[in-house]
Amino acid sequence: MPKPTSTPLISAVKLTCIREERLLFDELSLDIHPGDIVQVEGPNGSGKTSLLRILSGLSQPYDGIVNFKNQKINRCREEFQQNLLYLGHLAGVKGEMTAEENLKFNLALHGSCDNNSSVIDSATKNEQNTLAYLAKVNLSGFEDSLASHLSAGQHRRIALSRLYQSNAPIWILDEPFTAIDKQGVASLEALFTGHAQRGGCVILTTHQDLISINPDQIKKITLDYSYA
Amino acid sequence: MPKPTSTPLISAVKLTCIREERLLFDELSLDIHPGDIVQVEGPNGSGKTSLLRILSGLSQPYDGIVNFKNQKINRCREEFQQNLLYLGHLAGVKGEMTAEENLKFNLALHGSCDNNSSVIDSATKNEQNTLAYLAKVNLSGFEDSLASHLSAGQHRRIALSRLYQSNAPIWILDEPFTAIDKQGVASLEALFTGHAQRGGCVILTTHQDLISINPDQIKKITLDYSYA
Amino acid sequence: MWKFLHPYANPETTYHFTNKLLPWLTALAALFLSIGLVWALLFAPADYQQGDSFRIFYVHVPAASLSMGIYVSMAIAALCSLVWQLKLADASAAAMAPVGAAFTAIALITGAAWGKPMWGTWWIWDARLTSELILLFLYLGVIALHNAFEDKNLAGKAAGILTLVGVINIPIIKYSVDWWNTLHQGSTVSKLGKPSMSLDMLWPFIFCFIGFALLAGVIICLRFRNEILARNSIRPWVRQLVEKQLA
Amino acid sequence: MTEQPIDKANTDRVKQLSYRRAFMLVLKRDLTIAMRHKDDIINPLLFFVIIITLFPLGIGPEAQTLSRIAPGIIWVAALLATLLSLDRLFKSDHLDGSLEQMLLSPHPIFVLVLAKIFAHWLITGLPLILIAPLLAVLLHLDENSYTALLLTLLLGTPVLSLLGAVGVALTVGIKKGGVLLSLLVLPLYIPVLIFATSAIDTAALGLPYSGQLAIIAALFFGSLTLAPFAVGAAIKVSTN
Amino acid sequence: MTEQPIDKANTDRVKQLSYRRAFMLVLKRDLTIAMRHKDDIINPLLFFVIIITLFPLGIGPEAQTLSRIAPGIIWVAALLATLLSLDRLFKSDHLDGSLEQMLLSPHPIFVLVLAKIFAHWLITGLPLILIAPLLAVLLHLDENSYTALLLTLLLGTPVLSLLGAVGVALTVGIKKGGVLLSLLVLPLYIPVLIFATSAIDTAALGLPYSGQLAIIAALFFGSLTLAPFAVGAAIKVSTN
Ligand code: HEM
Ligand SMILES: Nc1ncnc2c1ncn2[C@@H]1O[C@H](COP(=O)(O)OP(=O)(O)OP(=O)(O)O)[C@@H](O)[C@H]1O
Ligand SMILES: Nc1ncnc2c1ncn2[C@@H]1O[C@H](COP(=O)(O)OP(=O)(O)OP(=O)(O)O)[C@@H](O)[C@H]1O
Ligand SMILES: [Mg+2]
Ligand SMILES: [Mg+2]
Repeated sequence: MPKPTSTPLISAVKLTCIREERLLFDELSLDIHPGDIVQVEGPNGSGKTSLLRILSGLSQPYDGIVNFKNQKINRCREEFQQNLLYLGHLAGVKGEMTAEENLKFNLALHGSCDNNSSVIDSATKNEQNTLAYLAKVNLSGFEDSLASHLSAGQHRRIALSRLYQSNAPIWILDEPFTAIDKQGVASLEALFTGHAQRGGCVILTTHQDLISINPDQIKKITLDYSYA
Repeated sequence: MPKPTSTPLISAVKLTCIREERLLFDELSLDIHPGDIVQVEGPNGSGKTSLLRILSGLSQPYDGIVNFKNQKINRCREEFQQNLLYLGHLAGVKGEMTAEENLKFNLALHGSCDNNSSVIDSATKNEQNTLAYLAKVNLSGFEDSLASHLSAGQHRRIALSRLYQSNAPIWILDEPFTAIDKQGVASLEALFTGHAQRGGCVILTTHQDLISINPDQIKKITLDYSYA
Repeated sequence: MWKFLHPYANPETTYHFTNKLLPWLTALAALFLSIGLVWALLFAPADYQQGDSFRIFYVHVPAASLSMGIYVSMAIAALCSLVWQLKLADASAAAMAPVGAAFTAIALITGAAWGKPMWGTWWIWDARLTSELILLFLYLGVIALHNAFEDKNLAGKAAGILTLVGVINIPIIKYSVDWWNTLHQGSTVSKLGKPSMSLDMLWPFIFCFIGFALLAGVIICLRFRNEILARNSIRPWVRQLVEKQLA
Repeated sequence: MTEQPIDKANTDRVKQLSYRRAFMLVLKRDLTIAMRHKDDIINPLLFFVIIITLFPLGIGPEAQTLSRIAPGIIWVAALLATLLSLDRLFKSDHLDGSLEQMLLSPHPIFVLVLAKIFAHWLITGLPLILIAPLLAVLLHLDENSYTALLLTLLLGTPVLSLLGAVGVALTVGIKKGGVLLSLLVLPLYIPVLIFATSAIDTAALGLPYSGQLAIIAALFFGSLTLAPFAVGAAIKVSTN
Repeated sequence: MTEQPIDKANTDRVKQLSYRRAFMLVLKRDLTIAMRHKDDIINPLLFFVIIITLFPLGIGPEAQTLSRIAPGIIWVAALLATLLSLDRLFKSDHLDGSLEQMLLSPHPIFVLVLAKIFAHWLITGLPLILIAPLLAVLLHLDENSYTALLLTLLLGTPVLSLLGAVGVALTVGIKKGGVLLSLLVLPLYIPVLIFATSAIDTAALGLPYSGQLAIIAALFFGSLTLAPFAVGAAIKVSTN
């Protein structure tokens, strides 16, 4: 149930991004409210990744401001990061650890908590949950495989499994479907819809069309910097 | 004009692949003729990459033989490699070199030759060609950018530009569309059709559907090892 | 209290300010240096022990002091840029590094040249000499880091962090002669109130010193302007400036 | 359902995950990875041993010369062994995106960084200290100097890890930062080297060396408090 | 249109692309990359300089001791500088898939590998030789030894690059092979070290050192003929 009049979760004010003397976008402003699914579109090199990294605070824009609930993200970094889940081109999965260890670390690093919002403290419960999340991304049976011994898609699935437990309202996902098979894509899309319904927002880039999400629900931002 | 009765370019005889005690495929035999477009399908972790690496001679199968024109590839490695173009999950593009330098090196390493099959010797002509190939993958204007300063898709485009000049009949491509925008995917598909018509063969994996290629023309190999 | 600095946080204002400053600075530097060097090299008395080779002193000591002084200024600039996000402070630190490295090299070379007649060897592993050499390495590291990043803003921040971490070497260089018994001269010039040097040697030295400091200022100022332009090449005012130059 | 329940949960959770837990979490992870590759522990050690054995080969076997230069060699070797193991600290985390994720985690980056540095010291510094006495025998180190050697190593190797971390953090975003790293880090290591070897030499003469030791301790506490912040800032720059 | 024209073209082309051209191609590429990062050339050099300055700091300033151990220090430093620059050889090519592509190219791998090794020597070995005399002055090396130092470096550093390449090729597939590499390579370097320093020491006494020089030359030619093949084989294993 998106509420257009609510405070925007993220708003960008007059963002300008310059890379190697190429102006990627100029004075880009946008408001992202709870319930939004925003797809950033544009051809290769149009600045989608750059925009997403700026929104998540990983890079600084050449000019402009990013706000989290009307506050500059530089001012409330900690709070912002508690509310943010960013997955980039790189998966952030360690090849030397098993799938399960990777997931466990990720959950703990970003603070894991189950759905009825009580904090999990008991290790055993945590364990069960980890396995459940791995099952959700179809990695049951691979818990104890080193991540470097997994296929390209399985490797990314470890990172994606964080989506299934996350309570952060803001999801920023840079090409989350890379190397994921069709069935995987479908369940991710379902997940996004659910997240939006629960009052979160999803900002993503992808070169594939979103199939099972209602097109009316998707806000598109097109970066039309045309190369050459 | 595929000729089903010609000698197969690549044939695999009873390939078996075992990874970490999981049987990925067993006694897989296939013949790939000039004019074939073969799509290897299967969910994440089903062994597509493993199969492609075995076919290209980069890994050894647990059991079975790969033939190039009815000769074991281990026996005629040099000739086989002259006829092969393999692009894997990794792009093989050096971040420290510019797009143009990368392409030039790739062309020269694999022996560049223009379409009327006369060897190019003059450096100037080579130069022009390089720019032309970069233009084909929409990288004009980025010739002098370091590859590490390109976007994910542009980075892969450098590797893919080799397809536009290659005379190798066998193309083995592992998820060539990763990070490529829609327009790029369309022109790659056109390229595959053209290559097949000129008597080459394409073996590829992708989780997206091939849109503009006639479905009758695509041979599908499905690896159905289902996980867990 | 810092309000008066505010306009200079704007690159354009600062650029025009350096424009006005440069001619004065250059003139002063030329004046002091010519007086100081002529006095020092031609008229000041030769040392009773060391003879004319003592005249290296007038170059060596200013260079050595400036090598440290510039580093400290660089560190202060780095601190400002890291704490208050002053992009201009970054630019000034970037402008200073090579100049500081040059003075360090001069101090080393003149020191070595002086060492041959005085100590009979070009180089000894004396504490002060060594720490001056380390200072050179630090400068080179900062410069290398500046060059390693393509993005000038990032380069500035990275180099700034390194500069601050390296500050620890400065007291070591400064006080090494006091802490260790070394061959190198202890404080002669700066003993407060009562310099252990005759006045007809001290005065030319002071002129040389100020002259070299101003020279450093001029070079840094020139480099600073270039840094500002390079970092703002997209801004309209830089474009206009270039067009004016071309026209 | 609005965003309320989600927010509430977040703030609760974070209060519970104290600094200490974040620290232990990262420490455990890094140690697990090191254990997985046992080489990570054995190799710096063997490298240390090999360098030390190279010198008698290059210089000749006379006991007197060797014992004269033993403190210098051991310390230079410790320094180089640490240097070579430094890129383990952040490089691979940067390449696979984990570093980015740590930056985005709700924990202050200096805690995570401190845990990584501590893990690094446990993996490389500690084993060096344990094997040093043996190598000292091989180099005929003066008998009075053993305590001094151990004490300087105990206080000095953490400094090497801490300062080294600053260097790695600065160069981690740069392709082939490997040798640039040495250029940045070695000048920072030199004070440790000078005071440590001077302490050992002084001990060999039977004189008190608490002055040098105090300086190394000062370096240790100074870098312990400052380095994590410098590293945090440097990582933010490198992943920009 | 069948596959015929394509095939024909391939065989023609390959005949023309002789070994020499493949060699020059790879050489030029590697030098371009090094030039792009001028650091690649400057840094091993600075590293060499820094190591050499570390020793007087660790050991003390006495000219006599220093001149006694100068050959050993210079050679150990050359060895370590080479070692640290080794991972440039194949690591990044492996990580980004270039190595795979080289294996799949129609040229014999040993030619490509030889070109890479030669480029590595030009980038790291040669500058060391050029700066060595200066450092020898700093260490008060005996004046008789300068020629011997230069000759041993000239013959010895290529051996370091060649043998080092074997080590890198073997470890390139292993994550964090850095320190393992040193383990594999340093023992191979020891003969060079021993004969080189012995040659310089002998020269300092004014005696002829052609015997040691001949041995180093033999090591050079031996590794020049064998190493490229070993490296080729090792790379095939590593990329499997
Ligand atoms: C490469 C060799 C040398 C280096 C790196 C070096 C370095 C330095 C440094 C860093 C200073 C400190 C400047 C200051 O405190 O502001 C200095 C001062 C000085 N040096 Fe040298 N020096 C070298 C050789 C020499 C030699 C051979 C002599 C003469 C025997 C000499 C005489 C002096 C004197 C008289 C001072 C002024 C001391 C004072 O008043 O504080 N130096 N040098
Ligand atoms: N280096 C390796 N060592 C051991 N096992 C591996 C290795 N690489 C892959 N595997 C295993 O082999 C199986 C198949 O992997 P492969 O990469 O061939 O899958 P894929 O079909 O290409 O999947 P994707 O669509 O995700 O790319 C996986 O289950 C994986 O666990
Ligand atoms: N590290 C960098 N340094 C300099 N320029 C860069 C860097 N990364 C990207 N760029 C430039 O910024 C532009 C936008 O890159 P970005 O990665 O944001 O594109 P993208 O829209 O994500 O493309 P893709 O669909 O290929 O992922 C590109 O033209 C690229 O050349
Ligand atoms: Mg992108
Ligand atoms: Mg795959």
